[in-house]
Amino acid sequence: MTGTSTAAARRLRATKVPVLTKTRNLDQWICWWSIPIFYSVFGLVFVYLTRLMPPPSPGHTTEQIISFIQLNATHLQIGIVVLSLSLGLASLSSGIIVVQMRRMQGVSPALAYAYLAALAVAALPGCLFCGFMFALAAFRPDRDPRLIVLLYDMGLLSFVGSLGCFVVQYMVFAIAIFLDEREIFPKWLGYMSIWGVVTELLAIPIWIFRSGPYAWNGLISFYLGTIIFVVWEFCLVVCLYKAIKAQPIDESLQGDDSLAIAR
Amino acid sequence: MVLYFRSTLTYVWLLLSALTIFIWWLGTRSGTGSREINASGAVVVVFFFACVKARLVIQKFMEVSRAPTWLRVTCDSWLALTFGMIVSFYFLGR
Amino acid sequence: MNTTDQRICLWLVPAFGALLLLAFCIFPGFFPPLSPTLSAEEVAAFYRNHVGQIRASMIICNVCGVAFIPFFMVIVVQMQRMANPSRAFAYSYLSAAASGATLFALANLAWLIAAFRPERDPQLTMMLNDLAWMAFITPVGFILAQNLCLALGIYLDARPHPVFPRWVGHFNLATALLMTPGAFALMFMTGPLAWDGALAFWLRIGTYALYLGVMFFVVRAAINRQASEEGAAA
Amino acid sequence: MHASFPVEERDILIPGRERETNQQIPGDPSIWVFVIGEMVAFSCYFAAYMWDRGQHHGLFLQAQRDLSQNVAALNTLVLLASSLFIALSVHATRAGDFAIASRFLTLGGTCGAAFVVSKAFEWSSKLAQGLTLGSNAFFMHYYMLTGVHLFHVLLGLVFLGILWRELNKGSPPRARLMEVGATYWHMVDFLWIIIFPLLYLMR
Repeated sequence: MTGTSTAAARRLRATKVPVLTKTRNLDQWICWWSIPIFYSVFGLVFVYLTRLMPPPSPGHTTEQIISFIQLNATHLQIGIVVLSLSLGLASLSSGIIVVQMRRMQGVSPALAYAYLAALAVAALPGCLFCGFMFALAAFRPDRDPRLIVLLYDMGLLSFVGSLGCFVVQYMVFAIAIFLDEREIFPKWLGYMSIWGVVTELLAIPIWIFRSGPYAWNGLISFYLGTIIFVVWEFCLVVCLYKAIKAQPIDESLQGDDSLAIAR
Repeated sequence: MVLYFRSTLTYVWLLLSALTIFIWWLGTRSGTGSREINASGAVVVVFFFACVKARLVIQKFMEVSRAPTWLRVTCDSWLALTFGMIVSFYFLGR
Repeated sequence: MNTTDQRICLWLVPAFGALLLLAFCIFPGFFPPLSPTLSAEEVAAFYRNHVGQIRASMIICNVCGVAFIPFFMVIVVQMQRMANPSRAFAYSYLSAAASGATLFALANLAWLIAAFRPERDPQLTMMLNDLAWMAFITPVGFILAQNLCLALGIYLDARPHPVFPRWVGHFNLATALLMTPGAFALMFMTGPLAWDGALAFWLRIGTYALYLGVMFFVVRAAINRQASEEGAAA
Repeated sequence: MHASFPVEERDILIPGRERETNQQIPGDPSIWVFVIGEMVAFSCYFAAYMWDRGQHHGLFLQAQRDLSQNVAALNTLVLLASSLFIALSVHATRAGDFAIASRFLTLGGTCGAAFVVSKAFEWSSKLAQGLTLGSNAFFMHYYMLTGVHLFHVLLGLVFLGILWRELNKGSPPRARLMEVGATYWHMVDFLWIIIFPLLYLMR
């Protein structure tokens, strides 16, 4: 690795670098800032605008579901417009994590790609699908009540109950952190990612129960899972900050592909 | 290999196993059968000893007894809070 | 270079494959596969009567269904080692694998949503059931693209010792061909091309299971070769 | 967050060196972030269980009779024995007896595997009786608590496998890694120590 990469770095340093990239890791910092921005928008959409977090109860009667949709129709629509516009920001956060995972030593890019692919899967059934189901319901709230209930179920169950993609995401992230010989991320972040896997397992019963701690709005399946997710995401953002700060300047100038060839 | 068993760990393990058998005996005989043992009293005793067992594992097997104070305090407070939580929920929910 | 991570991803295949096989066997609608000709009431009754098994099976699929992604990414990494003109095929393979997994996740959600409220209007349960089966059986295009990219990559691999032997390329093309009939389940209610038919269901599922099994050993051999090549170079 | 002790020195094992000094974090601080987090998470499951128990008092008492207390007590003893073996394995590693450490590790792992097998039998017998996750509130908690715990046991077995490779790789193992693995394994043990009376014994 070292021979090729220092040669590549020297070559890159010799060539004229455009003005913008002279700022160290500017691209990564842009991506990094997208994470807090995205999650603020995400919180605004789901907590305030659409009122889907905390989720309305799976035990609601048809009348309650219809009144939830009818009373919130405008809120839902505005919220989902904002979500449609901003969900792409989530891709930026996976981009920067992939860059950092590829810096790891002793790990092939397979895990980074798996992370990328798992989140590409997750964006649809795990987030946007929910928004679209509620958009459909809010578009014609006077639809047949049975259809409104169906859309309500499809929306919330896909949102809380898409587990596999996140299991893969957490799992490959944890494996990568444990195998990394360079300590790009601290090991405790790897352990915390195992909690991530556990929270996904704790959401299994939402497919069965309509009340209690393991329903989709329950103490454990929803609240504990969400708290752990928020803590994990916060730690991830902090660790990313430190990782980018600690990244040597030569290395940051290397292209993604030259890094892989050097491997 | 046998030499290694001549360690405090073995005694700790013996104590843990004895306590397990004791709470199993107490737990399975309380609230049922002819020789009635007071169920709520038994629950308190069972959980007290369960927490004692957990503390033994933490202190001796996990070697927290030689760890910094903050870690010892954290583990002990968790045990105390868990015990308190379980017992108070038990009496509140009856 | 260390190949531990690739080996871990490789061994996820038998681990999660066993769980998925279990889920496949638990599902009451696979032996024989549920017929598309059932009436709405019959479909609703199927979900009412077998709700426990359907949930158990589909929850396992939900958790494990996407778990082959790390394995496909190992294939991507191996494709990157090929002496191809560029890495276009490897990245295309990555993208196709992600999209294919998304559709499987969608099919799974439809099954589970149908089982969530078995008392739902039978017409709606039937629609969810149709959605699930169609999303499960018909979108073979992504698998075709994956196999095609891999096969082409193998044929164009100019290395003196290719990453994958050439027969793997033929094997991938043959698998792709055998899975093609699945797409026609969109238009047939009965016969071998319907979603419960011999071609669209059994041939497709059987081929894919065999494909994963063979590729497990093929990829393992490729990782071993990588380890020895790079060990010798170092 | 990071350790105050010199990592390099502790990573290299000095035979015969016990960890006699006080005020050291067993293993490394990372694993304790995990353990403490798990403690908090499991407290939440316990609280949810106790809350539902208060709501459906009679149901819980009735449903609990379908469980086998004796098997669960035996499980506890098995897990305690495995903990002892793992603790002894760490001691043997510190003393430089890697072969013996590996043997203790195998014994501990065997006990852990026995626990998994017996849980599999317990679950399948309950499922055969028609008692599933969806049966009632008690069995929901029963399957979730034992299931999440079982997941930790399985993960622990993977961890023990990694330790076994570390001990048998030829060069001296990293004592710190052994301590981390042991800490994880004991955590699985003491969580079960609480779960056992909670599910099986509380009348």
